[in-house]
Amino acid sequence: MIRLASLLLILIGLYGIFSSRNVIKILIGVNVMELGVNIFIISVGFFKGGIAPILTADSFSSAMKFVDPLAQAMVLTSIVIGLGITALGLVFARKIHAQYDTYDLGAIGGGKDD
Amino acid sequence: MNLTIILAVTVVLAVVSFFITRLNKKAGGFLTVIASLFAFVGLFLLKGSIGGEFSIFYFSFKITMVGWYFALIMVLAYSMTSFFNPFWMDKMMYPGSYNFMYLLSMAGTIGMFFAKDFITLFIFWETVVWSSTFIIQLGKSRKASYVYYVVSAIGSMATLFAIMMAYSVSGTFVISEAFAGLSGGAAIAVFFTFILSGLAKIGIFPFHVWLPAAHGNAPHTFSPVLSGGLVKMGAFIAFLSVTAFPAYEIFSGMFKVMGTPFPIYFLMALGAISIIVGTLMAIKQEDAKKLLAYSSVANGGYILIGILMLDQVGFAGGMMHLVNHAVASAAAFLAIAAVAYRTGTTKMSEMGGMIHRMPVTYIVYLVAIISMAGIPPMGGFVSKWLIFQGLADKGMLFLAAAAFFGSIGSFMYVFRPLSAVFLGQTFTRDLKKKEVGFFMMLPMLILTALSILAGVFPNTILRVITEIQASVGISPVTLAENTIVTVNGYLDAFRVFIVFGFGFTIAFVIFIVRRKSKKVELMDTYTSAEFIHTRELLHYSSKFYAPFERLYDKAPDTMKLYKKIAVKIGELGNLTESLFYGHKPEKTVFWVMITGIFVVIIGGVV
Amino acid sequence: MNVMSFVYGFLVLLGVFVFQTTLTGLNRKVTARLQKRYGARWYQQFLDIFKALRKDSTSHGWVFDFGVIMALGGIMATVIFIPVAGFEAFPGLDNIFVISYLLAVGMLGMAMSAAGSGNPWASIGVARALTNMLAYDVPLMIVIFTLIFAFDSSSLSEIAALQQGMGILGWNAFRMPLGGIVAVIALLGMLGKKPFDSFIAPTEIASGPMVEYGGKHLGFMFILHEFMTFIEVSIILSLFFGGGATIWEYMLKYAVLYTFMNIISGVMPRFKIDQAVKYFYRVPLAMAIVQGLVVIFTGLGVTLWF
Amino acid sequence: MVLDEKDNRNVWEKIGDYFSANSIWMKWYCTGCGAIELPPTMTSRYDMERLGMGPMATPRQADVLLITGYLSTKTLRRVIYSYEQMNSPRFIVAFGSCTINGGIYYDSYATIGRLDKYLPVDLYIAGCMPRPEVVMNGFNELIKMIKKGQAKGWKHYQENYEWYKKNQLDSLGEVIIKDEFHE
Amino acid sequence: MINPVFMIAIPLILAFLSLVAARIKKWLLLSGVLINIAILFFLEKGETVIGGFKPPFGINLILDNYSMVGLALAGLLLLAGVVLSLDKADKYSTVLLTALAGINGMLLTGDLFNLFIFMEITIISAYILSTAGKKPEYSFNYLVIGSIGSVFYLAGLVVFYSLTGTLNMADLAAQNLSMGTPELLVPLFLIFTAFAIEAKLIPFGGWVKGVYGNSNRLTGALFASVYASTVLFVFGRVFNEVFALSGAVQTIIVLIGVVTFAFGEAAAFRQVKMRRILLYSSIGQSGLAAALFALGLIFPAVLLVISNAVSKFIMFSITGKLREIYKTDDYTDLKGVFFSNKLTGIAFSISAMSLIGLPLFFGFYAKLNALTALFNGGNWFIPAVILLFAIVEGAYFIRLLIALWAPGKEGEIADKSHAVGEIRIFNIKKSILVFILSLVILAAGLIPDLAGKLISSDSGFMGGDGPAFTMSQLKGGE
Repeated sequence: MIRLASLLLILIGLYGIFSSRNVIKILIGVNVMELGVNIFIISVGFFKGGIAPILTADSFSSAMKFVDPLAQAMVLTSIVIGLGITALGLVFARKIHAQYDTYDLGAIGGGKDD
Repeated sequence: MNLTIILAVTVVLAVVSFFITRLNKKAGGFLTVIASLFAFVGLFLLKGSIGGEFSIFYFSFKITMVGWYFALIMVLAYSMTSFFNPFWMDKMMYPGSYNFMYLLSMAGTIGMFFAKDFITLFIFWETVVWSSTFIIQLGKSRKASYVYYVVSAIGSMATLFAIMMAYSVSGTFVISEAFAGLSGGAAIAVFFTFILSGLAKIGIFPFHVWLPAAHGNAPHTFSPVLSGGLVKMGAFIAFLSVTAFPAYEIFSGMFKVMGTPFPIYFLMALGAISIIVGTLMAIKQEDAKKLLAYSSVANGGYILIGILMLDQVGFAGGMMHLVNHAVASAAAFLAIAAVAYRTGTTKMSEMGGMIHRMPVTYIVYLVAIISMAGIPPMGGFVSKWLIFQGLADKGMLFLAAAAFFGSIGSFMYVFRPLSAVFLGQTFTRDLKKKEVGFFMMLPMLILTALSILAGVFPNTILRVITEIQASVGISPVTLAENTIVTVNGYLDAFRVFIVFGFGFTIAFVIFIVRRKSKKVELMDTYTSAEFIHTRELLHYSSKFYAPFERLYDKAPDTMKLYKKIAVKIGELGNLTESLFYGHKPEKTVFWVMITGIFVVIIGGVV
Repeated sequence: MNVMSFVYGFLVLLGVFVFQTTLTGLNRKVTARLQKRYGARWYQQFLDIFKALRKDSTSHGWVFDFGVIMALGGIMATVIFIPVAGFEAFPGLDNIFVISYLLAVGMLGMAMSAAGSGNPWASIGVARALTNMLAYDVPLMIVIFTLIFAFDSSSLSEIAALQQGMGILGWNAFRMPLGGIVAVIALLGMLGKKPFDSFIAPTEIASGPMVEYGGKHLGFMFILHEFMTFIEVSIILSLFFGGGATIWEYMLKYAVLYTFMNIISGVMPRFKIDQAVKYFYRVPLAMAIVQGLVVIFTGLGVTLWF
Repeated sequence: MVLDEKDNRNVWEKIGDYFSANSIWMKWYCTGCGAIELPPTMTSRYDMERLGMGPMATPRQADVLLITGYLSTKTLRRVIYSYEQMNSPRFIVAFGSCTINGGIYYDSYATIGRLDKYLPVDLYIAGCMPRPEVVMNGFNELIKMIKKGQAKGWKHYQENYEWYKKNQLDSLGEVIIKDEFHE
Repeated sequence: MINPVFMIAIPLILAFLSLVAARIKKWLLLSGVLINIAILFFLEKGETVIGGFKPPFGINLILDNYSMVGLALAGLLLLAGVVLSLDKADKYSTVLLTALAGINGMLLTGDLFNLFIFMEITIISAYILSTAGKKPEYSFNYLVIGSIGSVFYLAGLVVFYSLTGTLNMADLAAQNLSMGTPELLVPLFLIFTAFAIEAKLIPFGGWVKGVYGNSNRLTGALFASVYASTVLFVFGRVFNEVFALSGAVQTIIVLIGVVTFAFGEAAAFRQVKMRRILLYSSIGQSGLAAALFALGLIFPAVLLVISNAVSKFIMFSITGKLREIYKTDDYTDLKGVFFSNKLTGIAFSISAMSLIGLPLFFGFYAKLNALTALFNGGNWFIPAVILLFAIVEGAYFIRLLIALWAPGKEGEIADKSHAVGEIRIFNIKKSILVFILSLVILAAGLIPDLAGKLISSDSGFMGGDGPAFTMSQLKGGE
């Protein structure tokens, strides 16, 4: 279920990028995709009834109930990278706006190579 | 003499000449003369070591009779033309690199003919191609150089494909063994792709487009090499494709036309077409060099037909035509170059009556065209005679018809520059022009002498060819002392020459005993009593064969085919650009999704 | 090859000149009779030639002279190679290709000299003559090629000899009728007779290549024309009409063939040069190819029909 | 211009004159109506080829320059030009009264009244127009003259070249060309 | 022996330093790339474990022959690029140093997730470098497409992780997953998409035109040489060592590579702007290299990547500089520009001819190896396509060279009076540097066997075949 949701999110994100020409909206689409994939990663590591993978005395016995810590680590990294990319994307969006006075990629019209 | 030394010296001198030219242009030009003459002499002395095998670096060489024969022709063209180099240095944009490329391409041709394996051959071949491409661009047209490269590339890429394909079967690149074990469809594919570079280089239809462009627009000092020399590289490939690739044996089970397997006959038919196309196009050219270029197309057809026959007579004719055409064509191009040196143009409508200013050049050109048109007593006659005999022997009617057409048509086109450039009225501009200097005259005279010698004593050359024929395992052409014997008759070129001399003497005696004629000025001609004072107006040179040209002026241009292909490739490029590239991510997303769906479907199917 | 060969060669030249010039003179009479005229004297052609040789001449530079000499020399050499009733001054050199290409030396010399005169009409005439040559030679050469293939020989005398002794039906003209017709039509073109004489159109281009010739140059041209006629008619005669077993038979056949050509020519109008090319590349070329294919693939005509 | 002079030709010249007399090739210079009489002379009724006569395309090939019709200052220049292109021995036959004295245009400023001031005329054929019979008769006379070596206008022209040239120049003036083809 | 981790650590440290000490960042950059080269040859071969966890649990760096070649190529070209365009590189010191760390990491790492991180570092640096083109919409486009790639990569990665429980390359390879199965097709495709986007394969590399087409002499050269070759190297490792391709998926990837080659060359054919010619040529070349990698022909592919990287570096540098001087890169406006810049011109020509695959240059050896290897594999269709489009490639490059060397009207001989300007493209030192780089191509082409040996130490990469073709085999005549 959660995997389907994540897949849906990825597809929504893709659709957002595909259908929108507004820079900000496209960025949102990218973010939605990232969200989707992050959820997907989590869903791989997670199973019902799993506990946090922290080594404590009472959890030692039920090691099998840990959720996968690696997936969470990956998600953390992925979120950070996603943040970086979003930030950079916003910078580019600002630049586009500064240069063309619009956020609409369609209005820029491709811009001739100099 | 050692081939290593020849190659090393020419390559080193090539580099040296590059730097010397930067110091002194003329000196660099003279260095090419020295280097190419050295190579010529060296190659001539190399005859003793035929059969030897050795390697330099990773290149492996084998000195064969046929390689020696080809290389000698090639270097002859190079060395004779090099005499013109010093006088053209000032007109070159890059004299240094011209000299460098000139010698480098010469070294390339030498190496190519002696290659033992196909990779060596190919490396030298391509070296010649690119170095000559960079020479041609210095001439009158950049486009010509481009066309030259593209057509050459079509050929050489196809040949590389064939070499590789043969290698995958036989596991070796050695020329004599590489084609072993081919059969069926692979054999046909290899045969046609392999010979493609030969066809492209000889200028066989539909690859002939580069000859008029490149010959006509190359620097005047390189056109003779192109026509007299580089074109013959293609003949070498054609030779290999019937000997090293034993086409007659491999295709022996195939459908045959007049005893010749169909693939070979097909190529011969292409040769015949190029004879016709070359002749017709040559007739209507307005530029002397382009005209000669088309004549090379036609003569290439003869060479191809001759070599592909691989029999006793026709093959000998084809091989001998190599020499004759090389000598004649180089001489003709040099003569035109000499005229261009004085007048600065090669357009036939802008010249006239140069015979009165440059008589020696005229004689050179005259002998050259007599040989080219195949009229006795010059060399071209003997080789064409042999080819005709070979064709008649096999009964190849249509090829023969094309050959006759080309032969008689050649009278028409070779006469045009003779009439337009050398005969007729001298233009006012050219009245004070002088003959070229002795240094430039020398190579032209040598080539003229060779042309005549080849016609009077053809057996000197034919003896070499008999050895080649023996080496590829066909019965050599029968030679008596001065006579060439074929099934259908024999030819004694020496006696023909003597009788011709006899007739000429009688005519001369009659002429000389009659009263001396009054010499009048050239403008004093019959003009229906009209006074014409403009020399240029009294010279008939442009649209010489207008009534005849009209009959085929709507014929399609082969160049259009290439242009069309180029346009198609460009359209594919346009499509690529517009489909996949842009500044919006949506295109990529779209394609990613399409591909993804496609992959999922594939996955479902699998 | 010895001295006698040259003497014979010279005699052949002399004989051919006398014979052909007389025949030309007679044919002028024939043409005149066609036009209901009395016509010139039979020896008028000699008078014309010698008068021309007698006169002063003008020269337009050395190539003008040299070309004339080269033309006559080449043509004379060709005449020497022509086998007359099996007789050859230089045996074994009567190869068709040698003869037809040596003929070209003469033509080239003439063309060169004419163009060397500096007169544009001469150049136009030469251009037409060469075009004409391209027109008639291809069909003719195909037929000749067929003959060589059929008889395995390219020797004129051998091919002529092969046709003899079988009566009139042994002639190639009858064994290969299409080829024979082509040969006769091509002969008209070779001789420059009407309808294929546009290259010497006198009023249009002032007699074309001959425009600047006067005096001995013109005389040379006349002699050359006689020799050339002899060569051309002889080739066709030997190849298609069996040559001649004796010299008399040869001369008789020759005279008949030549006169026949002349009579055809006498009632013909003139083709423009492009019309001539079109004509030759339609009818005779097709006929020649059909003939060639028949001979090569069926062998009909190599032997007698019956 | 039949003059009774001693015949001092050698034997070769006599033979040559015999050939010349029996093979007369003409260049017709036709400016007036005279040319109309020549086709009948050529064709089957009179057939000039019997005598070895015939028209030729260019002056280089011709022996006789046949001038039919009147000459003006404009055409005379052409005639002289043509005559000088002919090869010796060469003869001039003036044909019809226009050529001889200007005919009905005798009083025009532009008509040449006396041709032999400018060129050596060997034979005049009078008449307006001379009929073919007269033409044939005249040429018979010319043949006889040539045979006897009496038609030597060309020699006269050579010997008195300056005189002729002076007359020509006086009448026609030197040509200074000035048109689009010349400076 | 130096621990390979310094290859990543040193540039990163220097990158941080360059933020702090902005005044000397130029020198930091220079020293960074120099140290990178210097320690390259003293690196410890084999596996290096990071952080004490043994693989497959921890992250490890692998320095084998293959990554060594990649490191050397990227490092040297980066050094050359920085030296050649120090004025421009100055501004991007931090970015470049980070990129260096990322590139080294990509080439060294033995873990797929780690690879993801390094790839992101590298790509983000590329995003930033692409802004040098002053066309933010293209940078943005690149960023979005790149992010899609990252997302796909991550998604695909996770599927594999869930299936095998490991992300270590060696460990994954040891699992012997059957790549032909439909279940794996989709995740494999997701990973492939990520690489394909970076490797500019059609139809994924939609960002290339804008980014390469607006690059300057620094960024163009780096994109086309350093970045492109790194991605291809990693592509080769991932799709040979980690996922051994076979069956339908291999066919698809090879097909995509070949189509990219053909379409790219065709698109380059109709261009008149030099940067566009070069960019489409780059697309074509990387398509070919990808196809070869996918077929498992690593050695020829590596040769191709190297030859392409060096050539493209030279050509992009010169083109970028030409654009700076003449404000255009339309070669029809730059006719005869090499007349007064012979040394640079020769370097450009040698690079172009090597790319076409003309003999005497290194590209020929690469092409020959590729063809031989393909034919040995019984494949004749791809060689045919390669050779067919090599004609097209030759056509546009030769046309370009002719225009740049020989100006003049049609119908008149080439004349310097038609040449554009007499401005020197590079000053003498830089010309010599470029020239020497091109001489490397020439020298490697003249003694290809030695060059090949230098690259692969006589054996292939990652257990693959060595050279399919050597010149010395001619002499032996085997």
